[in-house]
Amino acid sequence: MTVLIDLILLAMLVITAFRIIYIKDLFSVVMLFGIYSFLCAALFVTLDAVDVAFTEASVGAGISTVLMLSTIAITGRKEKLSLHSHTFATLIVLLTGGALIYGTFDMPLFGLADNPVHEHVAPRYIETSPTEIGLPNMVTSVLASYRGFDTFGETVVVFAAAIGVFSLLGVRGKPTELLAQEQGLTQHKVLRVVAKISIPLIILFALYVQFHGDFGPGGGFQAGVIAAAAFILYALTFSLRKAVGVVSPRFVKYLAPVGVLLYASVGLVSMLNGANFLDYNVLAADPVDGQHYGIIIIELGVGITVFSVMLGIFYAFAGQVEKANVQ
Amino acid sequence: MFEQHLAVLPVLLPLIAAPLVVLINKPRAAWLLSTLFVGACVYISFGLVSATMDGGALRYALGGWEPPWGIEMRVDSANAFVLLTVSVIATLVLLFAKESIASEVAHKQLPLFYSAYLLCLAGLSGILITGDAFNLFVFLEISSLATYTLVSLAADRRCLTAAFRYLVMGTIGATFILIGVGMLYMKTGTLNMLDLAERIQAVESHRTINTGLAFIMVGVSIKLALFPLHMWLPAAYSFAPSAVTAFLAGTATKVAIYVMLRFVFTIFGAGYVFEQMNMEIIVLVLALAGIFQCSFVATTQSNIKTLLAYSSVAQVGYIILGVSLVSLTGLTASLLHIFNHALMKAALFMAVGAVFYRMGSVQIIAFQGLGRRMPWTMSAFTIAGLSIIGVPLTVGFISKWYLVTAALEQGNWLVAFLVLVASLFAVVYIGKVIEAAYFKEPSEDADATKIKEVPVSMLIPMWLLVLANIYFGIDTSLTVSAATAGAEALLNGSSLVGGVQ
Amino acid sequence: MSLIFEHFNHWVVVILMMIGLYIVITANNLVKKVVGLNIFQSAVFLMYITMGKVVGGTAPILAEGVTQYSNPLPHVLILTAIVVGVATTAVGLSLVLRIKSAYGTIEENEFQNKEDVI
Amino acid sequence: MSALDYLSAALLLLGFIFSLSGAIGLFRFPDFFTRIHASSVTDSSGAVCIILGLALQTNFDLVTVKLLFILFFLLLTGPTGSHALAKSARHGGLLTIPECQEKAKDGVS
Repeated sequence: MTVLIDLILLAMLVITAFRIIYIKDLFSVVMLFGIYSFLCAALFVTLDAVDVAFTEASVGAGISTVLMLSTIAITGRKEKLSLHSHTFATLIVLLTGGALIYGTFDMPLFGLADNPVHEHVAPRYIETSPTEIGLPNMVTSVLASYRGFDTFGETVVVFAAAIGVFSLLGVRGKPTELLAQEQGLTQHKVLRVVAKISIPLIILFALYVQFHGDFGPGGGFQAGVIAAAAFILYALTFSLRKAVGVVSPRFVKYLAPVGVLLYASVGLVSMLNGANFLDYNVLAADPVDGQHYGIIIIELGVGITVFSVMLGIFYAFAGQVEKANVQ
Repeated sequence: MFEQHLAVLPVLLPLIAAPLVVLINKPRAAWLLSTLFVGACVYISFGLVSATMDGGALRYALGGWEPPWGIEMRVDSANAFVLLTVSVIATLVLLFAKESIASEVAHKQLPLFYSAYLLCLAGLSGILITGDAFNLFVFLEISSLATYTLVSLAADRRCLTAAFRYLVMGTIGATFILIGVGMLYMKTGTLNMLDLAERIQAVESHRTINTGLAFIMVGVSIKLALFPLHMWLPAAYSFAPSAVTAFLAGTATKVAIYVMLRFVFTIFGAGYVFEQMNMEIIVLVLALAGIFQCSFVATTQSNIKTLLAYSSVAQVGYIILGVSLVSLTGLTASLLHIFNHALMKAALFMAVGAVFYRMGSVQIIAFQGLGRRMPWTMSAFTIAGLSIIGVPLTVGFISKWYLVTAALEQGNWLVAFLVLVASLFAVVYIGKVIEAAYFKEPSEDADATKIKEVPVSMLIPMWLLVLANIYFGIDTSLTVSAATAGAEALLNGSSLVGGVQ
Repeated sequence: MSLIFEHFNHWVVVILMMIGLYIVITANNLVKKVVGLNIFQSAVFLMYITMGKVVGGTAPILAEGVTQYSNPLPHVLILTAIVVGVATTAVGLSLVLRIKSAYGTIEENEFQNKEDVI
Repeated sequence: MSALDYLSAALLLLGFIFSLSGAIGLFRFPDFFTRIHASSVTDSSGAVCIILGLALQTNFDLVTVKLLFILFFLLLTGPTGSHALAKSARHGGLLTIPECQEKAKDGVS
């Protein structure tokens, strides 16, 4: 049964992706991309990757789509005729695809429990992480402890993106400097009422995801994106000016490095206690407790950075849209 | 305590400094803090080089989890040597950048610039010292994102399209590497490099591994700008701020070359890549084609930054040529040239940056008559240029000497001959600039009274590099022994498993 | 027949990758190029998650009465990779916005003419 | 199968029919307003049926509560979304089919 769902989802993915090649209307392209991301997320669920599905849904279908929409709001929604040599592209694609297909014939078959992937490193995570780390969600254990340095790198990547976007588009100024023009969907009474009801719920959900990530799917990254989404919704329905009044871009800019530093400081405390960087065992008398403290703090660091960076990037893009509208 | 963490500090220091710089948000303080941290990295790299000189390796398990379950940092004489190169160049460029960047980037953006610079350095160091294939991808992306930002900060609008092209190519390259690593992981179940190396030997059917190798090689080749995948590089180098170009030319492609060496020699094994797959022929041909094509294009350029950028692609060809000879001498020549080329290209780009600082242009017309007006800058350019050509008593000569020796060792007269012929192109394109600087009258519209020598803070790092060019061209004991140790470490990848300190 | 089913996921992943790559190469519009990059990357994510699946296993969250879990390691890697992807997208799109304001167009064939030949 | 199972199956089937008819309506109806009508009404009712059907399959524990939360959220956002969409279309100057015909007639006469 799951195989059938799998096949249908895969077929839909291919159709969606294939359609994107030929559509020249960028709005449709972006919408189809959002659908593509959601399909990916659904597929990840059927493949047991709930954490990944969660992230893909909030990032691919959420943040990426919003950013793309704000971009085409400025750049226009039509792609003009392409003049590129399609034979060249086809040649490259066929060559690369051929190499990949050649590689697949030797690949371990789908879903067998004795594939090499499941044998060498992974069993330790599955068997001993619940006792070593003390968390039921193995993904969180691996993410935050065994491969905590990767996650530190990931947080830094997000921070690097913020540096890039801020330096390219600028951090938005203070609210008083903003254009007086009242934006937002003032006409949409229903939308505003519903947004008012749901925004607190979304923030509450973000906090749940943040602190419940040790036990179920979720964690700092997803929570940060969801919390940012609540403020983005606020900005969209009640005007950017009001949102900027609640969380100012300057604050966001200074919050982003704080999360990275929080993460790093956990590692530095481990170092001071004589252990290696990011070794949480030494954070408390009992190693399992230490792991737990460490993971909660670093997840908080991730959450803070992701929240502030996503919101900051949105402000930067929305500021550009506003500027374009005035001109 | 300090000793214990030696292997992780080169990544950690810039990673911690980058957010601090944003928090401080004052250009001068940001510069000071960056310089302090990067300088500390140089000190640590020296420590790492001396600690690994005897052929051993330092390993550092992050989070206290022993590999392959956790991520490890792993420093041997090969990456310690490249790490030293990178951190030295980073420090000198940072000294140079203080004046140079302030004139090219808006004052408000300076803290962001320094932060991106530190992130880039952290990413590059991370790529060098990590012992985990996926962690390498993460650091690759940190450095790439920071690089796109750095390139796009220039005032010239063309830097934007250059950065975008770089972003598209770079992302495709990184994703190719991700595909390759995924295929290796699929067949072996591990991500740790040493562990991978061991377990790849045990894999019986090779198709997936072959495909993984192909994807990793193509992905890395994009990153290191191997001909014909180099098209992003000239644009990015030409339009980035001067200091950024000097930094990238000295470090980014070098680190990518190291990644290729690490994958080829440590993970796949030279025997597999070169004997079973016969990669050395493809690589040799591409390297030679790149040397000739790009050297030729360089001679036709009138924008000196573009000229030097094409020259960089050609020099990458020399390095890859050394690798394709698959011998100890060839590999030593490659590692030597990684170091030596970083010295000369950083010096050249700094000199061009200095010219841009005064003249506001890097077209060849702007160089006319500068020999008298900016004597220090132009003499620095001349010496570093001679080094590129490979004149004796400079480091360029040493690299070429080892490269030709390696080719002759294998009786490969043709390659040795071609290397020497290609040097003639360098004579042409460097000579063009020198001729303009010393033997032509300044163009009339240039206001002669305004042109004077650049501030001392820009000259010092430039001349330190130039002096290093001469010093290491005369006294080669230090660099050659470090490069030989590195080459040995790479060639005997398996023996290092036991050589852990 | 079984070969087709066992490798079906891999082949679809290859097709998706190639569609993404094709869009990146042929798209004239820079936003569409970014979309293509995203499709390409998502396909790679799918490849990793596919190899982590164990038929009959469940999500790697400890539960009573479950003995077979899917492999958590690819999930962790892809979580990181997704974040890297969105970071690249954000920087790429801001570059697109700046290109629009500097050149007045984001169609590749239009602005390349104005650019100095590199 | 218990009575609850039958009930759940019936609800799931009903939900399926609603969703399918919505999808067909999306394709068959002539203009934007009729299409959004088809998709939004059936979407909400289909979601209610499916989630209730699923809730009956659980052991009435935390999962049920979570499902009900999802239902609440869907009921909140789904209709609001369609409403906002339709309203924006109206503000943007999109006309219904009768209005179009009338306009065309005015134009002729």
